[in-house]
Amino acid sequence: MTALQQTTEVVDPVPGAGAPHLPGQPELVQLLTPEGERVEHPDYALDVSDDELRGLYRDLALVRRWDVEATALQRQGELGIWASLLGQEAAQVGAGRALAPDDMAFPTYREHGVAWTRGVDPLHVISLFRGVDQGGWDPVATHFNLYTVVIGAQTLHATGYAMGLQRDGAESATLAFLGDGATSQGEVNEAMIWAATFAAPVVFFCQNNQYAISVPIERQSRVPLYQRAAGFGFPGVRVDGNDVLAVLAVTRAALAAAREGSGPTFIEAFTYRMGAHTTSDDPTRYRLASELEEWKLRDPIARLKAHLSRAGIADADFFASVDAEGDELAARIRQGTVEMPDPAGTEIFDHVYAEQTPELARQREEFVAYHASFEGEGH
Amino acid sequence: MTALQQTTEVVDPVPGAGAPHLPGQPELVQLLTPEGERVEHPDYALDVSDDELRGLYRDLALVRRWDVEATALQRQGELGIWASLLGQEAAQVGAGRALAPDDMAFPTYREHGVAWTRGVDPLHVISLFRGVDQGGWDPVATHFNLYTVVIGAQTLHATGYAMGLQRDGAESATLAFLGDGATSQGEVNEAMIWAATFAAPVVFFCQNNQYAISVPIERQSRVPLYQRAAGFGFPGVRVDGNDVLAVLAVTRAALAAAREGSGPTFIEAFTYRMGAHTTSDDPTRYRLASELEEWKLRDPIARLKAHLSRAGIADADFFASVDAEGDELAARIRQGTVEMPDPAGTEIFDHVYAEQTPELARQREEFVAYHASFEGEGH
Amino acid sequence: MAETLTIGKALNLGLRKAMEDDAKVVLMGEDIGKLGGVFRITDGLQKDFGEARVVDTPLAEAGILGTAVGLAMRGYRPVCEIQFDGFVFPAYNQIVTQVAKIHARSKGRLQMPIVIRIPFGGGIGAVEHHSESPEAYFAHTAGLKVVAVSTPADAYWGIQQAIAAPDPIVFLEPKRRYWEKGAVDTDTAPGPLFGSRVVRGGDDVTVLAYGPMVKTALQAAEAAAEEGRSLEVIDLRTVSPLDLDPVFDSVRRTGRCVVVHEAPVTLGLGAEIAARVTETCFHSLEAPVLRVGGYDTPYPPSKLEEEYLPDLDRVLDAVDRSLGF
Amino acid sequence: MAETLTIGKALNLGLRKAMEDDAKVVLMGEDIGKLGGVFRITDGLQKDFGEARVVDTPLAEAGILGTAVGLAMRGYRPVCEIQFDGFVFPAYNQIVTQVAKIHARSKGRLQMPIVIRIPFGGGIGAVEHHSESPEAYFAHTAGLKVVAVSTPADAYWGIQQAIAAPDPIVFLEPKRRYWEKGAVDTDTAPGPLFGSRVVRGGDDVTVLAYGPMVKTALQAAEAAAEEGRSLEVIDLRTVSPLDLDPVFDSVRRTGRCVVVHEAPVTLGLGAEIAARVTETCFHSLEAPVLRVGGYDTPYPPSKLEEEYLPDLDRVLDAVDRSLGF
Ligand SMILES: Cc1ncc(C[n+]2csc(CCOP(=O)(O)OP(=O)(O)O)c2C)c(N)n1
Ligand SMILES: Cc1ncc(C[n+]2csc(CCOP(=O)(O)OP(=O)(O)O)c2C)c(N)n1
Ligand SMILES: [Mg+2]
Ligand SMILES: [Mg+2]
Repeated sequence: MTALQQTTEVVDPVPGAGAPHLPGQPELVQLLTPEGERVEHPDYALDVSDDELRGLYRDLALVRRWDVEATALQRQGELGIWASLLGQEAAQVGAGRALAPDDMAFPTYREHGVAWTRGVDPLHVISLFRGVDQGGWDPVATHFNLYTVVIGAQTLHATGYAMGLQRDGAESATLAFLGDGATSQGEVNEAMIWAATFAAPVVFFCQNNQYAISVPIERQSRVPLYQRAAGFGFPGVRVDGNDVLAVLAVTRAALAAAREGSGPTFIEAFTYRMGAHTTSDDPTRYRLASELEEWKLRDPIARLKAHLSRAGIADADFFASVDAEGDELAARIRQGTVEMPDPAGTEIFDHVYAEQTPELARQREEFVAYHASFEGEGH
Repeated sequence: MTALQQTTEVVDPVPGAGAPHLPGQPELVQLLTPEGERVEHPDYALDVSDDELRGLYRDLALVRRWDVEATALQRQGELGIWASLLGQEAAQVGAGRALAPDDMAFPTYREHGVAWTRGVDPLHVISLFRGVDQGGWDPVATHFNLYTVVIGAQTLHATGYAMGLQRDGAESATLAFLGDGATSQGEVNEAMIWAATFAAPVVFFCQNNQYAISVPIERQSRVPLYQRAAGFGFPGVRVDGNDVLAVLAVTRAALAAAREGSGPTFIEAFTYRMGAHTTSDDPTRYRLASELEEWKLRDPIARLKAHLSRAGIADADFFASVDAEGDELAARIRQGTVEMPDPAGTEIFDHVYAEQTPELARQREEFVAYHASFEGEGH
Repeated sequence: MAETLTIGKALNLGLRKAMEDDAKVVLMGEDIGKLGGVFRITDGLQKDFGEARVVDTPLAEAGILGTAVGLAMRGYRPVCEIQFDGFVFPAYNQIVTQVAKIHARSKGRLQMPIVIRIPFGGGIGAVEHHSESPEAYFAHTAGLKVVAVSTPADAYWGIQQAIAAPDPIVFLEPKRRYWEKGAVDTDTAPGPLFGSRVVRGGDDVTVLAYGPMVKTALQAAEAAAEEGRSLEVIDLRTVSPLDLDPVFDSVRRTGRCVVVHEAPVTLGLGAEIAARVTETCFHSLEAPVLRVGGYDTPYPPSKLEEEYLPDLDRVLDAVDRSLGF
Repeated sequence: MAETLTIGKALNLGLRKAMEDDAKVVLMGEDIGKLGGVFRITDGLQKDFGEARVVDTPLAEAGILGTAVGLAMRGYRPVCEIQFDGFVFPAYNQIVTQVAKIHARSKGRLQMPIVIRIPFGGGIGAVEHHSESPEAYFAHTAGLKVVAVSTPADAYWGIQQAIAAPDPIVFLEPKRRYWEKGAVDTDTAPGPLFGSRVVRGGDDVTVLAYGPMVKTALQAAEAAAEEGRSLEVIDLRTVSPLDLDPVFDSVRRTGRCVVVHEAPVTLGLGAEIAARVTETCFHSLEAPVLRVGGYDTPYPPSKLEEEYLPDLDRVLDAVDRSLGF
């Protein structure tokens, strides 16, 4: 079964009762049950308008639509690879929507949902996976850093940027994304140590999607990940990562604390990677179908949909309009992808340095001359 | 004031009342007060004979004597540098004496006291600081690894060795030494993650001597270091590092737990570097004399001496005999140092590989021929 | 026995053989267990040898190499898989300051029989950090040895030879050639691990390559032959130590030499080889040693990798320039 | 104004000037605050500029470089001190995969004006890891620039030029020459950062060096002169990019070239220079470019460093060999 097929199954059904709660997790912050029921949490009140709720639904649905389209494009040979966020939409949209405009986000390679909330054009993300560039968006204008593929490296960048915010007296914070696997990297732990030492306004947002490619979370930690933070001297909290409201509330609170000078927070968004690690991966080698089935019942989009329907916040027309918007988005992504021009060969040389070196200028010239020598030869 | 002068002041006085306890540290394990009074701890009973107590005193005194002599040798130009353990004798001897013969210790560059307990010849440590070799002892025979100068790297070696012990079904453990500064290194945190994940029989023994060269502990952690371990899912304990009995008891317990398969423990031995970081350092630039004065009152050797005297376990003859032994040791170290032959130049080439490469063999030949060409020239 | 195997499968079988032969061999890496590695090189090994010998590690390369050091001290022979070339750098400190130096530090009392397997090089259409050629970093590091295989037979035998060797070895696997097939004689090794090999005789220009570029060099030789030019192709096989005696012999005959690798030219292996060949064959050279390699830039996005990577045409271009001197 | 300064003091004053000129300059490193660094290069700066601009960091080199990246993204100009050459490797991943690549990754939208100060080289009688010459690792890394100063004037001006430059620069300080004095004109820079310089004219052999070896090369030239041999000495000053035009000019005249550095010869800078000089000056060369460097071994214990390090005699020996061709 492809990720694409899984998706269609997952989005639609309104989850019944019987959707299992996450076992034995009293510490898990939840504001929306898997059945779509709104619950309160003593520490995390969330004031959210109906408009905002519909907006969150729209985000989730469009991001998934984008993801499905990208997976399809990869299957058809238009992308080299795609890292699907299937199942993690709520964690990403919740976190992204918690950001203030001047906050700066530092994604991994899977935060398409956060990119969406920062106004990054999906085609600028697609271009990376198509091999056209390393990400086509402007990280300064969007306040959304380029993707970082080396696991964990960006957590230090987020911490350093936060130290810059402190020096500027800016009332902003940074949001560093990382995976469960990333928590084992030395650099990630250093980032937490630095953040604690300097009380830097950075929030570490860890999507624990239960796997680092094939390796289950148990191999990275024998205690819940959110507990790591206490060892470094700052708060850690575990939130239901498939509950967009809880994620929004918890991330907002952590960012607010950071901006106020209370230092870092570690958020563990407990979620599940419903698709493969990337389109190159084959999850049947390392996990049981039953596990996926169980998690489908906690689907983040179905959950919000159920809530909106039951609470009368959105009706069939609304859902249909979002679907239609999704189709348009998908069409735009598809067309934009297949029409995306290849980069010029000279791009190889043009951005290595801010001040070009004579040697590289020479190599560029040779390159141009060499390729010109083939012209008319049918090469 | 040189480290040497400090020493003589510190060893002798029997600490009176008024020696300040460490402030606000209910969690600190102590079996001997700074005044030399034996106290009990609910979790750490220690069964120790009078013979053993005298033996520990002898260890502490001789190790300090060695250290003082090495500092003097450095001042006289016989050593390139010396990293003094002044003030940390109890932490090191207590930890070293907790090891079983087959346990393996992984020191930093300051664990001369542990080296002593492993039967390493002081001259084999001295040779490193003289620039003759990188440590002259046999790490396999002594079960004491060579010094590791790159901060923290050895903690991973200790963890890997412990994983080897597991595979061998050996009932042994490893003891990884590290400093307070080292806790900030990514590799050290990785070592703790690996140890936790694999329940490896390794004990992390951190001598928190309050400084990483000039940088105070507050820059490395805003909470007590022993709390770090809980974040990784294993126990952490803070012990009075100037109390050799407490260190012995706590380390023994942790090693026993490791051997029994309970996995790692992190021990923070709370102590103080009474000398300079090394003979190249000038601590007056970064810390107040008053701080040192306060810590002198917690001197680890004076403390045990007071206990032995008051409890009638050792008399003046005993102390005199240890002093005499110390003088002999110092004389042997001095003579051995000044008479230590320089290494042969060809040593440069002879141990790079187990299987020599043709290129390096060629370089060696050239080297020999080149130096031979000067012979008789007075070079 | 002669079998036809891909390089990937030959590595898999070679690892299996090494594990059967020596119970101290332990494989470590990310996703090497149930998944069998992202390239399936360790496929089936955890199932047959268990989790203690095929270890899915935490996601931490320094941890992989650092614990391998400890295991080696305890008498094990760790074989570490780095998932992609670009992810070896978190382990760099352990490799350069520990793995490479412990034998010398201990005056030979501690051996470090560690193999660091790295699928290296480009050409697979991957994203950033998945296509690099870091061999020069390791070849410049005393205490390490570095080999690069180019055929299934060398893969099968080379991995076994590397595991059996007493020194730490960076074992480079040409990832874009994993699926290429060739004959493997499983009874007899094709030669020692640290030896280069003339893989095609010729008289006009000596072309040197290793790993994925050997095939490219052979293709160039084929094409050149059609134009009446005779290239001698040498598969270096060992990157450190270099085995240049066959190269010197060849260059003394041809008077011309071209070195090909994917790594950036500046301070790539071609630099060292050019320096040594020139020093040794100075009076035989009719042209300077020319280098064909990656440009001095980060590895580009995959749509540009064909332009970046040396190919048949760029090798022939260098051959022309050499002959033009 | 002309002053006589040590290299160490010149660096200290240069840093101070840079901090005065640009409030975005932030120094980061271990023990650089109250202690002023183990070599006192940052002496007094924390006192005058405060803890926010002279940051005593946690003991974590990856952290230093990784947070520097973030600070640079926020518009700061971090100047990172690595305490000793041998301790740069924990930061290697950040340097090679991030610092060096972010400008290209972002197509120039993100600049990385980071200076990585490293006291490098041997000769101070230190223990392991305190005497290394890691420059080739960085010079092989596209996206970085690498300079090595050899005089107080270059130290004073070079550090300011490096801080003002938009690209990441590994700034190598010849630690054993920190205490050597020279004249510094604090009004006029002695030249651009990325330029080599003929420091002694000569006709017989061209000798190239950088950092601590410049003095050694000059001593050799002095000694050679007494025997009637005229060496031209060029201080390369910039290791990446190399500025070889003056070298080519010189070698075309002398026909002979010797490169000197402390780093191991194999894949050291000498390899690249030999390759380029040979390629460019092939028909002028009367001898192969010869290299004098450290042996291909770990840096030895200090009692052996005199034997390990290139000195006047080894340079002269290479000059003799060059002239013997
Ligand atoms: C330093 C490094 N090592 C290895 C890899 C290869 N790799 C890519 S993704 C991945 C797993 C990441 O797991 P996790 O942090 O949980 O994030 P997720 O993919 O689940 O979102 C690995 C090992 C890498 N990108 N970087
Ligand atoms: C990776 C690395 N960085 C820097 C250094 C330089 N250095 C040597 S000792 C030291 C401080 C170590 O402090 P700590 O871990 O507390 O141990 P202590 O010296 O106090 O025993 C530093 C920074 C080093 N040896 N290794
Ligand atoms: Mg994950
Ligand atoms: Mg300390």
